[in-house]
Formats: sequence, structure tokens, C-alpha cells
Amino acid sequence: MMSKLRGKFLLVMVVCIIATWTVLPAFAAEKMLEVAPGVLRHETLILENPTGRCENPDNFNRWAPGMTTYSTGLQQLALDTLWYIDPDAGISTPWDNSLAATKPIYNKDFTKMTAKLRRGIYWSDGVEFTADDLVYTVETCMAHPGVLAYGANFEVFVDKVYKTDDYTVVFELKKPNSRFHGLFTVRWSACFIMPKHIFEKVEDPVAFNFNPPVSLGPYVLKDYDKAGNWFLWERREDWQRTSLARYGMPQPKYALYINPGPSDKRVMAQIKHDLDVIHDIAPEGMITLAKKNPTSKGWFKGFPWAHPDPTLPALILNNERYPLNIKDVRWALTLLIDIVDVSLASYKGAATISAIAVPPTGGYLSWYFDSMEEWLGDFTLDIDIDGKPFHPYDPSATLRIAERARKDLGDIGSQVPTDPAEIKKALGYGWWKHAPDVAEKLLLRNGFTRDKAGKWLLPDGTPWKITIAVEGPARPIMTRGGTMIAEQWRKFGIDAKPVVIKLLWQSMSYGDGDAFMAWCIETWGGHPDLFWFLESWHSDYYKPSGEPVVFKNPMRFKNAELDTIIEGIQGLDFNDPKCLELGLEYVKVCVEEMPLIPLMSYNVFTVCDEYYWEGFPTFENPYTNPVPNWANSKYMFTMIRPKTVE
Amino acid sequence: MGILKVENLKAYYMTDVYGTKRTVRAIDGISVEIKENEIFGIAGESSCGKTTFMKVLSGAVKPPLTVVGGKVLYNFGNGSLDILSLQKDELRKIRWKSISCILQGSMSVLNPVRKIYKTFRDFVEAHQKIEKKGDFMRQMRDHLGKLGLPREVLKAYPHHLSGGMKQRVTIALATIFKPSVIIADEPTTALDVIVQRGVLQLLKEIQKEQKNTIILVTHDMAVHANIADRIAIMYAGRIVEEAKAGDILENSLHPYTQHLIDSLPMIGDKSHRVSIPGVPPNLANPPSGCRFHPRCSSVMGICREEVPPLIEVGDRHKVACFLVSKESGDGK
Amino acid sequence: MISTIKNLYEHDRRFRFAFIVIIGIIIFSSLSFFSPYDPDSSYDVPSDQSPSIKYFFGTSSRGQDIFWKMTFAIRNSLLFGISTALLSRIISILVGLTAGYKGGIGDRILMSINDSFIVIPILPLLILFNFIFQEKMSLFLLSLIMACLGWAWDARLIRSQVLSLKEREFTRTAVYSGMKSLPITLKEHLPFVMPIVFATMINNMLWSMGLEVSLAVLGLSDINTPTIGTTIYWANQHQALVAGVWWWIAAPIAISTLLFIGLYLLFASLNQYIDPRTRLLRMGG
Amino acid sequence: MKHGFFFRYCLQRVGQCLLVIFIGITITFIIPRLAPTDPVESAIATANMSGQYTHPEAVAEIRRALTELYGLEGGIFEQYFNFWKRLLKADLGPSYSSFPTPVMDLIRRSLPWTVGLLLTSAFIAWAIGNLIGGLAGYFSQRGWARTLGVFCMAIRPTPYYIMAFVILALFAYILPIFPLSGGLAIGVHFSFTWRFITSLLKHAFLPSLSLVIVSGGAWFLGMNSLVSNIVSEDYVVYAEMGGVSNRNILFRYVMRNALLPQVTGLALQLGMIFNGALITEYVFSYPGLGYLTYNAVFSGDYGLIIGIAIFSIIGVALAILIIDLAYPLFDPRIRHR
Repeated sequence: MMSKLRGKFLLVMVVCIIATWTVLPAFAAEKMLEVAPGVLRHETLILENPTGRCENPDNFNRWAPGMTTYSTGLQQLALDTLWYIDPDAGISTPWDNSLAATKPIYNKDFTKMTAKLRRGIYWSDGVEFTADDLVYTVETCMAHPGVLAYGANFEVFVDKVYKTDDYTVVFELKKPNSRFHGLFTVRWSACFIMPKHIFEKVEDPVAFNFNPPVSLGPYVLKDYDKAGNWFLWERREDWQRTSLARYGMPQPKYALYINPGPSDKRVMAQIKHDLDVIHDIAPEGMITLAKKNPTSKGWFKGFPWAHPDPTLPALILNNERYPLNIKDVRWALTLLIDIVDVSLASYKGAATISAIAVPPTGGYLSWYFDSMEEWLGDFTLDIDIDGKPFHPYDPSATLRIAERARKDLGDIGSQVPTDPAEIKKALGYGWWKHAPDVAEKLLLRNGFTRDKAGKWLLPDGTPWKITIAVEGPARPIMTRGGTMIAEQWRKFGIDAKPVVIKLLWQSMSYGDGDAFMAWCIETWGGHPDLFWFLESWHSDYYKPSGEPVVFKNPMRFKNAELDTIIEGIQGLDFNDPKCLELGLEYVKVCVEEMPLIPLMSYNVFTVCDEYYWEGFPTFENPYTNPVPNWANSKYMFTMIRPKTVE
Repeated sequence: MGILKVENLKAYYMTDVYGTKRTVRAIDGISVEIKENEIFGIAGESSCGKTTFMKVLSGAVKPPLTVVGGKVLYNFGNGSLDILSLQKDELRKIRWKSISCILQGSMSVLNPVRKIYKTFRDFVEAHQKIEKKGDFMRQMRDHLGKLGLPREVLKAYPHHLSGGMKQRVTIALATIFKPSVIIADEPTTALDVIVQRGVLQLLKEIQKEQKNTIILVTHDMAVHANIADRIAIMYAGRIVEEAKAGDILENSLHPYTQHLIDSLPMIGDKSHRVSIPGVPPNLANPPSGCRFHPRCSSVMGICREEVPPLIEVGDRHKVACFLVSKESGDGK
Repeated sequence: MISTIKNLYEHDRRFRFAFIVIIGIIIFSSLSFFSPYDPDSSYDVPSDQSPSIKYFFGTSSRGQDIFWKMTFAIRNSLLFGISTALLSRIISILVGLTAGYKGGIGDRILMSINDSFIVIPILPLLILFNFIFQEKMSLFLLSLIMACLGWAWDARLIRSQVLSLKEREFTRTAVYSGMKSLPITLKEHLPFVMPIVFATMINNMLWSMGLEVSLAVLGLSDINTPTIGTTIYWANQHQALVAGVWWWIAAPIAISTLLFIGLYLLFASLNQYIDPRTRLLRMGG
Repeated sequence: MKHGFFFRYCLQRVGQCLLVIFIGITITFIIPRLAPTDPVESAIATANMSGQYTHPEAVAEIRRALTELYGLEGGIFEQYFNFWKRLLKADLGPSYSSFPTPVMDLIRRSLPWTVGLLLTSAFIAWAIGNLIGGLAGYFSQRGWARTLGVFCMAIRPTPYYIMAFVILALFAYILPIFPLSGGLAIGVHFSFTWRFITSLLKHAFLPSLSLVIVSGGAWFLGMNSLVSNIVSEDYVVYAEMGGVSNRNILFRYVMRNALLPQVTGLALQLGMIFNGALITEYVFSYPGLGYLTYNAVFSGDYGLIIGIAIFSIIGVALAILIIDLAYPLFDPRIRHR
């Protein structure tokens, strides 16, 4: 009996094992010819939606708070607004009149802006786009300030908005604003235009979920996942009646935005050619792709591959915290950073570093970096080393990064450029010297001392402690960089500690901490104007620690010279060349004062797989920003071509 | 010959836990012969090896219990059968049909999550096919009815029954096939006196009707006095005296037996009962010679050195004591 | 004590394995005191080196020698496990003894609360705790919180041990001879409860160290202190598996698996050793 | 009288369930009050970070509007009272990262995935673990039983994360047989089609496998030792003496009785298994509560985290109650008394 039982047991086991191993590969063998029923793989562009899983995927109301579907293709493919500024060279120029027929027209004192609209643009349900939609959008947002996006902005500035004809809208402003058009200009996003004929029928435009979204762009929503993992868009039959048609037919018949999971899974998916455009991965993932998948292409042909966002991650110091309120201390901390190690720790060297307070991307290389190079070389700190004034700028830092990266990357080390000019463009111009000796002098002259163990003490004799807030796994690159900086300071004898703060942006807003690995400097990339972030640095908007900061000055930096610069820019037209001159003055103030320690551009490892499609934007052909959650990425759809036509 | 013959049986518990090796000589050289159609009582204090003896008799030998020598021969009318050398399947065949058991702790021998009739069915099915469920149920009802149990019992769970009921159910279970031998280990221990009497009565009746041999183990001399035809007294893994019930009760020869008898309460006897001095020996390390000698009031030198043999002194009256063997030896 | 270990070591293969593994791991973790590198420093050695004679467990992408890094990680994880277990022992002994001895309504109330703590899913609460405390969450605070949440199972075991002790002769004798209940509990029961406390302590360590791994992997632990969990966390941060730096993940997983198995076998072996039936055979009753 | 005991048993279980919920939810209420964060600032900071242009003066306006909407007013007792009042109306408040979507909505969307994964895995693990554990305990001298025992001893203490991670690496990366993440393939919707079912099974296989192995190992060991005790129970010994067939003894005498503590065990372990499911979902990006938790942590959505914590406590407590109430089906001693 027992042996019988045992026999049966073994038999069942064997059958189970055989069944498993025959059935499983059958599952796996399923080749991806169709993305979904009827949706052919080679007609589909698959992109990563960096939001990941959308928790409320049914809500497409881009204007309502708390909606999470903006990067699912909605703002890229279905919505449109007046103007776009590309962070790179742009499809013709960085500036593109999208729904508008011309650039914004201001009166002399910037109290009135006129927008001329294109004709022949239609919503996907066949209704024509007119001035009524624009006026309706502004009025609806103003009726719900603070709840509908941009409502508060309109509330502050717009006195009156009206159309003079079906294709002309006039904004009368409450006070002068030379940058008012910025609200309708896509950088990453902007105030998109609402379909009046849809929204006017609903009772509460805030609660309305705009599902299915009526599209003003070249694609319409075909299908989406109730769990929020994927969104499938189909090219409109009448794509010619959209603003993008000026650049030809968008090539992919379908666009699929998916949540591919964490970084390592994105790498795997692209190796299997199941993900054409990766939004971002860890540098190690990029290196793996460079090694394993020859069709994977980054922004740069080789190292550092990544697309530099016009955003400047920096070590944001709370200028109100003692002793960070002392300029010498801020400079000493800067000189204690070895940018080579920071670059390697955070980006494996694949960072585009910046010594000054603008991101080293797009047109900024020529506008700002080339212009500042000489001045930076001459710049001295008012401290003598060996009888000579100290020159902190180090133009060779990037060369050292390139060298280290070449060694570390092993067999793909040859992808690291060797030509200094090329290195400059890819890895940045230079940085500040790693000079602990100078830092020591700067500290000593401010009364800081070392104890017997070599630990630094504040002038009052208490140990000097400093924390660097990082976001942890939510932002690995910065966490790694911040941890490295803390370590370098610690080696020098400062009790520095990286701390993971999930709500970093909130505690930074309140100034609850010493230093934060984050960013507050963001530019257009394709336009030299700095007003976008700089306006809120004006001392009028200054808030002390403990009070939440207004927009972009978490350093709580106050400077009279800077106020003058900001006021100067405010009085100039957006396109006035004097803006750049004033911008350079701003850079100098930031170098002198070092209110925050600039580090590098926010390099995004957007990797495009040239397996089904080719012609993605690159550094050589920078027609648009490939980063797929930017609304500008819509231009990419007209430029790519199918690679294998079957 | 009788229905059961045990020859020089030795069964030890051998354990080895964390290096502590122990051999408990629970049965150390027992020879006994049991006749058909009699109630054979085995008496002794607790942990004298009675239960072990029953286990071996029923062929339920499992490690750490090991039979190191001797034979247990049954004769069911077709030659003798050593239960210790049987294969599992052969053993299964004679179990319940020829030998059945009523175990010590009858309270817990019924599966608590199984209705009584299902347990019955399990036992019956193991030996014969049940053709019709209705027939089977009727037979069981009849069988239980004979033992004075209500038919509802079949549909009940064990926890519905009182202790006495459970014991009766167990007896019913053990007697389904009218076995030749019933081995009953402390069948009345956990019951109160009145219920005890009923159960004993029941056993007697069954024996009378089915004409089987009952081997009854209990420490309670009163029970033996009540029911047994012959009684063997066990002490520390050995039989020290064996005789007809009357002889044991009135004419016991072994000092230990006398102690046991003295501890038996008599009606109308108000004198103080004396318990046996000392404690039962540790079977892992038993005393030399006669195992009773440390507690014996009539101990002699030889008792400490030699093991007294079990010798026949009268009409099937055997005893193992130098007091007796000397006398009878002298007599010869 | 020594003889017990010797006895177990000689006769229980599981114990022998566990004992060797745990002693090995303790020695390994105490090597951290001789580490040539600071636990926090990085880029001390070339990065991404596969295991070799020079670097036993290879080096990480952060330029750390994983061997030495692991000595710190295991040490901290062990300390974390031990402190959580010790702290939670205080609560479980207190609750277990009180409930077991007092009995009646007090026992019923205590056990209801106790059972609630057994079944409440702890991970969401721990996540909430970590989320609220943010950077204030040190390894010690975490162990304190986990001790407050993880005592219930063992309190129940201790209570049942006390209940069985109460039935024994010596307690009654003590009660009749007029001893107060607290001294009885402490003097008479605690010694018998201690073996079970020790066994459950090992089990509790397994539990808390396992949870620490989960929390750390989610970045919800103190990522600056090297532990088994934070080592995996940092390896994930650098995509070790995809980048082919498998040893960075393999080292903590292998060592911790070994440690967990060792502790578990120790627990299983001790549990059997203190089992009353085994004890009976062992002592020759 | 006959039903009195059963009734009391049920009442007691319901009471215990309510106590679990009360204690759990009170803890959940207390924790955030130990170090409160400001959801309004968190929302503004998140918007700020995403690179959307906001005029400085507008920030103040948004701040005012949000504070009003979130309704974070009143003293601590009032808040506690309101907390319960809202809960009784099944209202867990709004999610802060997807404001004003109710937390309940988000949870409801994720819940079927977790419940499906958890129930199937817990049941499979319980059934397989107990069956094999029972067999191995009964035939404890056999080679395969010992081998399995050693295997489970190695599995049992492994943390869920490590097990899940190793399985993911093995079967989705080194041997790419299964999908790396997600709950369904693209383009697949809930329907009773072959495509849906295969896709569902294919995606659920690895997460479920990791849960089954870890908790199945634990059931195996538990059952193994229970059985080795039960085989020496009188009723088993007696049935063996009676020649009852081995199969009958194994299933109806030994396993049947050993299952009783395992049913109670299932109720007690459910919380722990739930923890495991959360971690497994994170590793496999499975679209259930675990993944929602992970997202909530990183979007700073503490309203959602509290909601999930509360919901898991209530969910687990109710599941346990169901098991407890079903227990009499297994144990006649409680059913008929």
C-alpha cells in the first residue's frame, strides 16, 4: 500500500514537472508581432511613460488637480497650445508657433498681449478650433483658481480676455508682464487649450474626467489599461487638420505609452525590442544597453549617451542656516568637492557638469559657457595661496572624468570621446578645483578650528554638523551624488551625513535642513531667457526659513545686485538680446556668492532602439528633445521612419 | 496446547537521545501459556511492563521498542503462528478477525473528527468488502444493540459520548468480528465505579457469548477478582506468580502478590490498608537478582544474587521466589 | 550550558551545522573591527571587480571591497536583530507571565490584545512609521518600533508554558507556603520559561532581520548604515544585476541566507531539545 | 442549548475581529500625529518639481485653496472622532498625489489584484505545503521526505524579498520565460477569453510562485511536525492495530486531525502572508496594493499610505474572521456541541 502511494506521488510529481516545462516555453515563444489585437508591432512606437503606473487612469482632464495621465501621450499627442520652445535646436528653430500663427504681440508697456491663431485646425470630433476655445480655457481656469492648472496665474494677471475675431485673442493685463506668453509656451508643459464644446456641457469642469479625451493633436486615444499600465493612441484620419501637419505625417500609426517597471526591467525590455523609447534609466543600465544591444541609441553617439535636460541639479544650500550664511563657508564646501568622484558616483562619469548656475545644454553652451570661459579663468577668490590670488576654476576637470570613465568602462571605454572639444560639449566645460588646503584657510580665517581628532568645530567650539538631504530610491542618481559629497566632506573632518527624505521638496520649501540635492534652476534650453526661474529669486518674493518658499528660491538668497538684474530683464522683451547680457551678470553674481553649488545638468538616459524605427533626435541631429514625457517630443513622430518595412 | 504461548520473551526500549543511550528492559524473559475460552488477568503496578507486554502480544512493536528474544505463538486452530515474524499483510489479516485489542486510554482511541459509524466502517472495510451500506448499518446497529448501546451512537462524534459510552463503543469495535483473542489493556481505569462494573459485566457477557479468550491487563486487583479466571502477577518486566484467580486471591505465595492482595479493599474491612514500601524499580537499571528484593520484607542473601526461576508449585500455580523454591526444593 | 552545547553539537547534525555557520558568521562580522576601510567610504578600491583572491567577494560599483563592507553589514544586521529580539522579549515575558499567572479576565483581555497584535499586518504600519519619521528613523528606533509590534506571538508561547507550569507540584507548594504571586512567577517560573524565551528570541531575530531587508530594499530604512538590506538597496541603486555586477547582490544574499538558515536550524534544534517529551528521554525519566 | 456554544464561539470571533480593527486603526491614527507632515506643501512641492511654470503670486493662491480643500482642521480628539466617522462611511479621504481622487477609488482599483494573488497563492501554498508536509511527516523515514525537509528548512527563514528577487532573476532575466512585470499583457482587458486567462496566469505565475514557495515551506514544516506527533496519538495507533488501510489512516486520521491547527494557523499567518504579498508585488511590479504602496511612498502621498494601512488591517481582520467562522466546518467539536 505504502509503495503504491509513493509510486503515485512520484508519478504526479513527474507529470507536474513535465507539464510545467512543456507549457511554459509555449507561453514564452509567443513572438510579439502584434502589440494588441490588430495593432501591428512595426506600425507602433512604444514609449515609456515615466509616471509609471497611473493610479487614476480614467481621468484625462489635464487641467484638474491630481490627474496623473499627462505623460501617457495626452500632452504629447492629443493636446496643443500656442507656442513651443524646444530645449535643443528645434525642428526649424527652437521657437515654434504651434496653435498660434505668430509670436506673441505685446504693447509697449507689456500690459496687453495679442495672440493670432492658426486657421484650419480641428478637434478630433470635427469641431473647428477657434479663439472661443482659448478664451473659454482662460475664463474657466480663472473661475477655479488654484484648482484648475494656471487658474491662479491668470487670476493674478488677466484683467480681461476677449476675442476680436475667431482667430485673434486679446489679453488685457492687470500689471505689466513681459513674459505672460510663457503660460502658453511649452517647455515641459504649459496651459493647454480646452475644447469649449465639450467642457461647456459639463457641470463641474474640475470633477469632469474628459474621458475619452477629444484631441487637438494628431493622435486619438484608442484603448487604455484600467490598471493604468498602458495607453494606446492611434493616428487621426484627419491628422492633416492639426498643427503638427506642417512637418508631414506622423509616421507611427500607433503610439503606445507603457509603464515598463523599474530601470532594470526597462533595460531588459529594450534588449527584447519591446520598448522603443526609454525615458530614463540608471547609468549602469545605459552601459549594459551599450554593451548588449547595438540598436540602442542615446543622445550622444557614445559616452555619455544621455540627453542633458535644461535643468541644473545642484547642492542647494540654505543660505539662512549658520554657518552656510557665510560666503567663505559656501566656497570652502565647494572646494571640498571633487567633481570627478561625484560624477563617477552619480552618473558613472556620464554627466555634463557645470561650474556656473545655468544648465550646460542646448544653446546655453554658446550663449553662456563660451562667453564665461575667459572670465572664469581669470576669476580669483580673495585669498592668497603662496602669495598669489587663488584661481578656483579648473578647465581640466572634464578631461579627468573622461579618463577615469574610459578606464572604468573597460571594453566599451573606447566610446568615451578623446578630443577635448568633443569632451567639452558632452561632459561639460570645467569645474572648481578640489582644494582642501584652500578650504581649510577659508574656514580658519572665519574662526573655525579642528579638534584633536581632526574634526572641524564651529567658531564657538561646538562640532560642525551638516546634513545633505537626498530623495533616496526615488532619485538614485542624486542620492548617489549627495552621498558622495557627504563622504568627501566627512573625509575632510566635517560631520556630514546624507539623509533620505521622501518629502525632500517639501522640507526644502520650508528650509528644513542644511543642504539639498535637488534643482531650482530650469531654463528653456532653446532660448537664453532666464526669467522663467529667476523671477522668484527677487527679494520681493523672499520667504524666511519656516515659511514655504515661493517657487524657485529655496536657498533664501537675497542680493541687491541680483534684484537689479531681475528688474532689468523684466523690463525687456523676451527676445531682446540684452536679456543675455543681464543673464551673464547673474551668472557672475552666483559665482561670487555661491548661493548654491552647481553640479551638472539633469542627464536623462533617454535611449531609443533603432530596431523598428530610426531617425530619432541625437546630438548630431538635434531637431527636438527625445525625452518622451516632454510635450515637445511630438516633433519626433514626424521625423522618425520605419526601419524594416514588411 | 493453549491458544497463546509466550516463550522467554524479551522486549526492550532502546533510545539514543543526544548521546544518552538507554535500554529499558520492559519485558525481560516472560513465558506464559493461555488457554482458550478463559479470561486471563495480568496484574501489577504501573510501569511494570504490562502495557508493553500487551503491545508485543498484539504485534504492535515499533521503535524504540525492540523484541530482543523469544516467541509469541498463537494457535487459531491451524498450527502455531509467531506473531513477531509475520509480514505486515499477514498481520493485518489476523488482526481484528482473530486478535483484537481494547487499548489503555480508550477515551482517546476514537478519531475525534470522525463519526462513530465511519470509524466502524474503516475497521470493517480493512477486512471485508462492504457490499451494501444499508446492510452494514443494520449489522452495526444490531451489534451495538446487543451491547446495550442506542443506535444514535453511530451517527455521533466521540465528543458527544460519555466515558462509559466510549468504552462500550470501543468494546463493540473490538468485537465486531468475534475474535478469538481480545487483549484489553486497562479497560476500566478512567471510569467511575458504577460504570466500571457495567463495562466488566459487558466483557463477561461477550466472553460467554462469543467464547473468546480475553487477556485483561489492569493494576486493579479488584477488577481481576471480579472477572479473571487466571491471574498472572507482573513485577519489573517479569511474571512473579501465575495461578487460578482463586489461588492467587486466597493462597498467594509471592510476597509481592501478598502485598497486592493486602491493598485490595474488602467490604466491611475497616483496617488500615498498607501500601507496599518503596518504589517500583527503574527498568533502565534494574536491581540484581530478584527484582523485588529491595522492597521485600523476607529478603535473603540469594535474592540479591540470583534470579529466582518461575516454578510450578501446584495445580498450574507458578511462582518465582526463593522462599517458595527453597521450600519445595527442600521438599524434593 | 557548555555541556548542553557540547551535547547538542555531538548529537544533532542540524545544531552542528547551525553552530558552525553562526560562529563563522560571528567571526566574519567581528572582522569588521579590523577593516582597512571605513564603512562609509567609497572609491577605496577599483570598482566592479569580480571576486578574486585580492577581493574575495569582488568590489562594488561604488568602489568598495564587498568583503569588508559585508563584515559591517552582517554586524549591524545581527545587532539590529538582537536588540529587537531583546526589547520585544521584555514585553513578551511581561505579558506572557502576567497572563499565564493571573488567569481569569485579566488573561482573557491580555490575550485578546495579544492576538490582535499577532494578526495585524505589520508592514503597512512600518511603512507608515518610516514615512512619517523620515530621516529621524535610525536603525535603533526601527528596532524599538519593531519590538513594540513583534512581541505577541512569543508572549502566547510563554503564557502557555506558564499555564503548564502552574499545574505542577512546586507551584502549589509555593502557594500553600504563602509565597506572593510575583516571587513565585520570578523565582519558580522564570527559570523554566527561559529556554523557551531563548528559542523564541532566535525566531524573532529571523523575523526582524527579514523585515529589515524588505524595508531597506524599499529605501525605508537608514540607508547610511550598512546592513544586509541596505547593501542590497545600494546594489539595486546601481542596477548591479543588469550591469552584470552580480556579486554585489550575491554576497549579501548568500551570506544572509546562510545566516538565516543557521539561525533557523538553531531554533529548530533548541526547540526540540526543550520539548518536554525530548527532555524526558534526555534526562532518563 | 445545542447551538449555544457555537453561537458563543462566533460572537467571540467577531469580537476579536473588531478588537483587531480597533487597535490597528488607532495605531494608524496615532503614527502620523507623532511627526506630522504637511500634505498641502507636499502637493505644491510636487507640482513645483515637475517643471510646470507657476507665477510666484499664484503659489500663495494655490496654497490657500488646497488647505481649504484638504480640510485639516480641528483638535486631536475631534480629528480622531472624525477619522472614525469617515471610516464608517467607507471614506478614507482624498489621495494627495492624485487629488481629489478618493483613496478608496485607488484602493478599489488595486484590490482585486492583491486579493486574487494573495488568496490563490495562500490557498495553493497551504494546500500543497500541508499535503506534502503531511506525506513527508507520515513517511518520515523516506529519502524524499528528508530531502524535502532539508529544502524547506533552507526556504523557510528566507525573507520574502530575497525569494521573490531570486525567482525574478532566474525566470525572467537569466531564463526569460516569464514577463518581468505587470499584471496583464498590453491590450488585454478583463474578459473571459483564452487570451485574458493565459495573460493573467502568465503574469501571476512568478509572483505567486515566490509566495507559494516561502509560505508553502513554512506549512510543510508545520505539518511535518504536527503529523509526527499525531502518528503516536491513540486513535492512530488503534486504527493501525485494526488494520485500517494506510491511505485511510494517513488522510482521515492523521492529516485530517493535523489540519485543524493548520486552519487556525492560516488565520494567524494571514497578516504575515499579506506583508509578503506587498513585497512580492513591488518586486514583480504587480498592479496591486503593494505596488500602490510603493508609489504612494515615493509620491509622498501619506493620505494614501494611511488608507492602505487601514484597509489592510480591516481586510486581514475580516479574512481571519471568515477563516475562524469556517473553522467549525473542519472541527465537529465546535460545530456540534
